Amino acid sequence: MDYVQAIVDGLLFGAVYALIGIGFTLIFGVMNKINMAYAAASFAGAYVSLGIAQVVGLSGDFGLPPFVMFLVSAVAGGVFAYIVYLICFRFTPDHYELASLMATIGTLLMVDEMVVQATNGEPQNYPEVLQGIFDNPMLEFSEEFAIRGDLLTLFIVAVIATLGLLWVLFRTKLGLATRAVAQQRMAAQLCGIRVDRTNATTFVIAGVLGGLAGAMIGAVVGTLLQSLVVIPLTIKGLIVTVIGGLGSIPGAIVGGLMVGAFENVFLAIRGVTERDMYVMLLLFVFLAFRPQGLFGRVAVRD
Amino acid sequence: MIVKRFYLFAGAAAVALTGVSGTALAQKFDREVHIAGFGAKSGVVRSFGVNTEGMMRAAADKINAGGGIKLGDGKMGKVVVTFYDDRCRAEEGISVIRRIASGKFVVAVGPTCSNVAEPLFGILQKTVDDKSDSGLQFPIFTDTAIKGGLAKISAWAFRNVPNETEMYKNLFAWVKKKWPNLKTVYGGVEEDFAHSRFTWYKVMDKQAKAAGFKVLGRAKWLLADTNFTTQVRAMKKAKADIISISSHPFTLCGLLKEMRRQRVKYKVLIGLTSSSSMETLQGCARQAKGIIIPTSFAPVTAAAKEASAGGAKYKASADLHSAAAWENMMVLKQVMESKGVMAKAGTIQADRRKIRDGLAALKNTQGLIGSIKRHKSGEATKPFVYVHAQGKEWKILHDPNK
Amino acid sequence: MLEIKTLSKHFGGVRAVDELDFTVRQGEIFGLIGPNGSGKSTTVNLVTGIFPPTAGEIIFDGRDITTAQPHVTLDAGIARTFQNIRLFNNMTVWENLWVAQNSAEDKKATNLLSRWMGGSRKAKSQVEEYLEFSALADKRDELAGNLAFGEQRRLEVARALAAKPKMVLLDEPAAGMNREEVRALDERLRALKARGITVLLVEHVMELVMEVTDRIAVLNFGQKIAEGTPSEIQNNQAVKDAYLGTSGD
Amino acid sequence: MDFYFGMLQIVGLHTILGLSAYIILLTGQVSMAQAGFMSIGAYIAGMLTVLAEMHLIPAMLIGGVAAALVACIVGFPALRVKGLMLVVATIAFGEFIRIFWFNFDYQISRGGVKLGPEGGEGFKQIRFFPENGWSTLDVAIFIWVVAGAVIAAVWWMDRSRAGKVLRAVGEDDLAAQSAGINLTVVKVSAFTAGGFIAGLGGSVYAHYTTHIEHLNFDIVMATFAIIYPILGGLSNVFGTILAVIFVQVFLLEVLRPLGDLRNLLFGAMIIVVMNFMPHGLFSAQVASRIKGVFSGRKEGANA
Repeated sequence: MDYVQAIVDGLLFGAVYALIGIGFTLIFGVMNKINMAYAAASFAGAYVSLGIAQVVGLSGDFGLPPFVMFLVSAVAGGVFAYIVYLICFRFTPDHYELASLMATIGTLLMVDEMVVQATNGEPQNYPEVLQGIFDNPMLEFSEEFAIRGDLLTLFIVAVIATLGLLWVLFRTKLGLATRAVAQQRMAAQLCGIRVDRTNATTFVIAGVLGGLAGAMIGAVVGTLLQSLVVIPLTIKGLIVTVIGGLGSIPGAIVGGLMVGAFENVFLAIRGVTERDMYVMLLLFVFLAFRPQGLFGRVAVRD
Repeated sequence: MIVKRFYLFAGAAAVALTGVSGTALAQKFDREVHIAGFGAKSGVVRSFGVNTEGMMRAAADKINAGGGIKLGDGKMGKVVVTFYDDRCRAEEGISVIRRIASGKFVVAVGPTCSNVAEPLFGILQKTVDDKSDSGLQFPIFTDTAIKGGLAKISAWAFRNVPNETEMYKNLFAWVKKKWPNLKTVYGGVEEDFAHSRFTWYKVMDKQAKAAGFKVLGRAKWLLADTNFTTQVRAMKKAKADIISISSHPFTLCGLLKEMRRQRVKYKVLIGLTSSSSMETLQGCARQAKGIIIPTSFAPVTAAAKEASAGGAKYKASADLHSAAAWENMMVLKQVMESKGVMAKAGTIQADRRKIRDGLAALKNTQGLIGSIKRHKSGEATKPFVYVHAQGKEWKILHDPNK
Repeated sequence: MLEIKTLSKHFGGVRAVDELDFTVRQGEIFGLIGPNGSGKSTTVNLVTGIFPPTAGEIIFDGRDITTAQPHVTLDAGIARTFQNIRLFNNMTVWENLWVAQNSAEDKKATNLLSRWMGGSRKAKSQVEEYLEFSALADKRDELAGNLAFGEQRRLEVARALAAKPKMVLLDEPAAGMNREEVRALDERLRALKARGITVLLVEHVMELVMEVTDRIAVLNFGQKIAEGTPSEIQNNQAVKDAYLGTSGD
Repeated sequence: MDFYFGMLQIVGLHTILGLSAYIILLTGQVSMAQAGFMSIGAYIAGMLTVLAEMHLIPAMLIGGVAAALVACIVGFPALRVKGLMLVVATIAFGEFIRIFWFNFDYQISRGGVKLGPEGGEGFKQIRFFPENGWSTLDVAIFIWVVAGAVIAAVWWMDRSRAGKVLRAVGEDDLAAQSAGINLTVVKVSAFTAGGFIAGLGGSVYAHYTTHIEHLNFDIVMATFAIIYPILGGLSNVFGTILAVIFVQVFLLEVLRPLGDLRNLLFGAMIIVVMNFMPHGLFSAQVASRIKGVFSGRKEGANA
């Protein structure tokens, strides 16, 4: 029963990794590049929503209703993502992927330091709005088995957000253009699709998702602490992306949940100090035996 | 083109630099006594550096307002504080201390991180007058880096940090006496931070056992963890009377929240000295209610209140770490005056030696909440009180000295 | 010299090359033609080991190189050029040739250390000869990326030569060239033949193919539809249909 | 004066670190595992001088070789993944090594004092330099002898055919392979050489700081390793050295009085350089121009 509990806890928390992984994979799918600043910018979105909440809702326990906070965070996430696109991708050379990689690392460091400056590096309380949905923060099924209500909510919202994303990608014209650019950049260009604009849109979509994720993580954890959390989350997000298959959204989701469950089981078995070592090993197993990941395409000819 | 751009950039920086260092000498003082502070003013633990710097400046203001430091030749010296950022990285800390040692500074107060202090003390000369040891000869008087036993690394290193072994020894004995029917302890430790890890394994665990408690186990997590479900589940199963947590406020709050969610029952909750800060109360006042922490600072005396108010002017909050910076400045004034520091350009190495010897010779110093005993090793035993979280503030629970 | 036996390559459901057979004889210039997407470049990539075939065999000089990696096929004596020129653009012309001296013969002539350091003096002097051959002697210190298009094509052929191949595979060397440049290419191809190097020429420019090749194989949809001398091919109905696009239906 | 010698030491150490990434970058691979390789050298050399009481120089060489061996093993799977996948794989590998040291406990007791690495608390008292009476200047000279040797070796390698082979692979690995270059040998060699240099650097680093712990070798250190050669441009070793001087001396030390703003500047600078000079401050074009000035030749029409 212990391990079942560990797996379920891990799966639920894995939704966080999945959300971050989707952001990486979306951008990778369209631009074939990594945006290392993704998680940082997403959390910055959550900080903006917190800042607004602190200014607007001075009295009591934050005056803003939860969905407004999430909305603000999502919008801010989108704006930040667009800025990241401008400073790291729009004007760096297309064929030289190192340039945008380094620029996003620079952005990651800078965003991090900006948040440190704004908050003195101290953790900021984020209203635990998701907990309010359930009377009891834990859904206890038995003495042995219980689920965190807010994590379950996060999980459900993550699933809904992902379905929404898939709908955008597969049922709208915008999504069509995005997929066209992802698959055949040149051909898409010839069909009159403006690649720059599509890229920017993808960034904004990923950023909106990231802002939402940042706010939800804040709400679940109860605190925002950029400089400690973002780099580990970025690493996990990248691992999830690779395990799921670069560019594959279902892959990022399954990969995220899988990594979440896997690490929690190893936490239970081997303890926290070794936990991440096994996550890395899982990645190496994938790289060795299935480098294209769970749902990745096999390399096709150019 | 590129070269030209580079010159422009360098030129701008040079201008910025000269602007920073050119401070005018006030009329009534004859010379300046330069004291360096250093610590993390960027990165995760920026608040440490901000608080230490503020308290040092406030203390310098107080000293200067009282006429400054009386130098060896009867002239008066003005205390000038310069603070350097080391980002809590060992390498940068070493550069900073080398920079300070090559400058006009007679002594340094810092660093704020134990993981910087350890390598830093390592590059100092181990024993005085050991010609074969080429380590740096520069006195450091640490205020914040608290991990146990560091000052014995070098004879040039002194610390005015609470002795956690004493504190927890005392605390566990007191708990045993006060609630004699409590038998068991469950620990919690943030594994990857030098201080919290040391304090669990080398202090809390040992002292709890020494006081006659049975340690049932410990929950472990990392500084960047946000999910504690599995750890808390094990903690709940153990059903310990006392839960003793060695971690910083960031994860302390996460853990306490999870404990509340899972309705972990306990009789007494004990925390790490560093958690007796405002961050804990801001983060999780409700969940932390009643947590008992020994601390070497609380605004209980007039002197302590004055220091708090002084620091507030520089946006620094006085806590058990930064209050020590204030105390250090006062101790340094006393040492410099008694040893007759000259603060002239040519006497700098001699001044440093005088300060080191002065610090080493001290048996007792006056702290903000009582008398501090100084040890040969360079460590101190500071008076402490037990505080517990009540609503939005820390209240004194018990004063072991009374 | 080069025997292709029932060679197939499938990409997912696409049969890029489908049970292909042909043989290139020693010393000849063999043309491989076909409409766009007929599998010519895939064939070159299979022969040079860029990817392994789905089925079939490739025998070169009596040696089975079906699954050999590119550097092994080069070791066996096959060098190549690329359809979209792939030079080392940030290296000079001379350096481009210097790094390409990886023939089995060169490897044998010097020990590992001196090969990594710079190769033998003789090998270096041969670089000069390839420069002469490709009329690039005066550009030797130019970065390859800064060369004109025609020069880059010539440099690619020179780089192939630097590996002392028994056979070169030229993937559309005349693409984008004007009439005059094509004529110069024609001459250089004959010069290659004169040196005893077998040539497999994949080409679109019919003039050149018909002029210079000894024999030709024609591909369509990954299959060979004809093989023969230039004049035979010119009169082949299936080839005409393929090029006019009638056989596809 | 000590301060300047200390600066020299830091610049030397980071130059070694930067060059270890430089060699691997030449083959077009981005290794974010350099901090990990460095930690192997650091821990092993530290254990040899502290626990086995060996002299630093053999300890350093052994540390370098150990790091090279591990790097060589990493090099093989690294062949299977390219480009950005390799970035992720090497980040993961670097973290793996770091977490290994986090869990690594091996202490012996000597004269009542426990020595050796102690898991999360790190490895303290690596005091070879002060115990043997080396002054700051001596240490600076020693570091620069090592750094100088590394610079000379990499510079010489860069000019030799080996350097061109690495560059050929970096520019177009398919073309390089088709020109007869064995990618496995070249890429794995580059990783091994990079690992050896990082291991050397780490060995000296451990003795420089006297106390190491797993957090010293985190992703920030790994980022530094690749930032130097990329900022400096990959045209030759001097770009990397210039970048180290720029970052360590100017950005970190000269600007230290700016305090908290430095790190903002650091991030901003990377972004600016990557936008305006994506091939580094000292790119192939600039390098060939400078070369032209020195050899008195006129610039080529296209240069």
